Amino acid sequence: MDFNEFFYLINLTVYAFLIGSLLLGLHRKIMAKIQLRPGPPIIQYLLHTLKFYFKEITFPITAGNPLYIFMPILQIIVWLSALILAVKLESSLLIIIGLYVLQKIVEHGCGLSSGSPYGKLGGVRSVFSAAAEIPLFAVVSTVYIVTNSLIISDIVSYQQIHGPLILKLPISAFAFFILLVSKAPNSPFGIVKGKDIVSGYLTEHFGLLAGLIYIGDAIAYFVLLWLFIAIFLGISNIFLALPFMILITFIISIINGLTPLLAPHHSVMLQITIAIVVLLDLLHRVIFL
Amino acid sequence: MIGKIWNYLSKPELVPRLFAITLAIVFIFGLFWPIYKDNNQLYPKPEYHSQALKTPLAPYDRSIVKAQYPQYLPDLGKITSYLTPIAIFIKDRTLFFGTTIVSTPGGILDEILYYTRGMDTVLESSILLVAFIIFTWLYWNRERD
Amino acid sequence: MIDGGIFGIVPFGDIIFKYSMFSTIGFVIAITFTILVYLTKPEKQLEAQKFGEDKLIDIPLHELKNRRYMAIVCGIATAGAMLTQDIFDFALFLTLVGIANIGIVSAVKREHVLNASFQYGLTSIIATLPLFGASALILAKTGTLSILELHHLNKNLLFEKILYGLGMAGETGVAPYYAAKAEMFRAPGSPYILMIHLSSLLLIVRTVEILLTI
Amino acid sequence: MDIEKKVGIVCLIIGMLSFILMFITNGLISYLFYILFVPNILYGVGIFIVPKTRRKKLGKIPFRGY
Repeated sequence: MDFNEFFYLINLTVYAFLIGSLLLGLHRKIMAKIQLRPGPPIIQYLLHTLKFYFKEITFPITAGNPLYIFMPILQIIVWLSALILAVKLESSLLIIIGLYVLQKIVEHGCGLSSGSPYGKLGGVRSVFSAAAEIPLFAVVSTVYIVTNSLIISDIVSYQQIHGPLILKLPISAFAFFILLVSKAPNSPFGIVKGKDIVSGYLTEHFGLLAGLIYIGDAIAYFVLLWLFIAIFLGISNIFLALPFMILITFIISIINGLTPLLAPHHSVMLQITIAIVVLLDLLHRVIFL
Repeated sequence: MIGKIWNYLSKPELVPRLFAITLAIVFIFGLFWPIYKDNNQLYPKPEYHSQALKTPLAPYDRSIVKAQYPQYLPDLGKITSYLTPIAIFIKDRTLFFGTTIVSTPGGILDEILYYTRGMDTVLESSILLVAFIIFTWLYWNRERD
Repeated sequence: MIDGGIFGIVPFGDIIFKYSMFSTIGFVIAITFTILVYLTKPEKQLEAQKFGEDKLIDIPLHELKNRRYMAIVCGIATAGAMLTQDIFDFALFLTLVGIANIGIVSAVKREHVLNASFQYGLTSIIATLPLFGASALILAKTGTLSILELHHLNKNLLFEKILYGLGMAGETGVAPYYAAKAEMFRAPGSPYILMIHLSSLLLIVRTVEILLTI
Repeated sequence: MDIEKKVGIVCLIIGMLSFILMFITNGLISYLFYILFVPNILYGVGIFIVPKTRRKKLGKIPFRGY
């Protein structure tokens, strides 16, 4: 690697972080407007991250080190590698799904390594809500059957010839969209971070460690939105994708602002129902097409 | 209504039953699925009873060995025919060596070292080993609080 | 194209370990977590008492050693399952992970945890039937077990694939059957229990890759 | 020196090492060092600019009873 590439990577990372955090701020603003509140400014998420980054920190005596410290670092590692593999290298979709799966490990590890009962409950719920991945695998398989490749650049070039995949695979696109909804804050599926268990897995990660997790979350939001746009709309340029990202954030925040938080069992079972629908769609495509 | 069904389905006790029911339904569909045998097998079986009283390693004698990847073929012959000295000693004296208890994998006949699928044999025995470790630990610590 | 380029191959006779981009990343993750689990001290759980002060629960040494050993076995098996290019071998790795998962929680003396792990054990025992049955059917139908060979054969293996996927689902305790597993996670001792989840998630992704390839 | 600072120094060392190795190596390995470099440097730098904790008993976090 030379300096040019290094600066490109740094630029990409900072861009992803800024866009992700601004979109999360926008999300919060729109939700507030829906609920007839003025709401915080759009840069609020950024300010939060900076505030936490400069806060004091001690490790709780109940914590299991070094897992406790490794988890926030892992959060950034996971999403940075997803960013590089997806946006820079346009590599295999399955690898990125595997990295998304590691996000669950972060949630679980954060919750369990602190020893706090609230964190533990968040971790248990995160295990419970792992059902959200099943539609994801079905989506991957359906995309593979249609395009005959899982490399993202191939999928994008397929769509330049045959038109966007969202018209061909509406059910898969819907399932992926539900995933985006469940990843956004205050979503009906957000049982992991529900207010009934304080902050879920984030309860005992405060100060600097919380700042690191917030940075990872912003990058994660950017990467997932980019992935949706690249796979189903066929636009891989990060600047051209920006208006679509704002549009999708708008839709997601309207959904999140109008729906209540589901009970844990119901949230999981609803996702399983979606998974079954997508699997049936996949089976239909395998047998009849 | 739908919430009640969802609540009912999420009990831990129900999990094995649910799984078994799913499996049964899939197996019923499997009855209508064409199942046949391809004649070009990588691991051919000799005719039944064709080896009896002709070779001491009766059911285990693998005289025909094909390799999955032809580029590794030269190494196959040496390792498949490996027997320990004790095994050779017994083999020379009886025709029924292959059917005795000592010849099972892990016994004297060293199928463990046969090269083509060696990794499988290691794994099978380690699964058994792990199961025994769990059992012994539970047995030794059954009185402890 | 699924896995994004091959780096190298380690042959063990008919069974081949392949380093592609996908499997290398999975392998590195599994090994990293195994080392981390070996290094980490377990957390201490704080339990509310009915009378008096809260109690800090520590994991005693004899229990810790057994569980750590099981967690390491689980990690190594996961790392192996990432690389192997043989269907039967992969099924064996899955079974090893399944039994090591039960071993991790079997040392905990709590009734609901043991009950949940018993249910999970039953499921994983049932799941060996479709898993090995599917690999036997594939062997009979195509005459080979190697994934690299099956990739070129282009036979219709839909039913076998569904069976294989079901077997994986039972063995790793995947989503519709997660309820028993979530109960298991209430046991104290974070890094070991983390290993259960990590192994099952990685194996699911790997199974999807295999099912798409063959 | 408390444990937070110790971990910070370790992270700084890992970050610096991967910063150097990033420019020596090529291809995918250099990306690996890049993704190791960013979070480690973030933590390592961050731990030395956060204010010193003003808690009376270090490590006794404020949930139930502590």
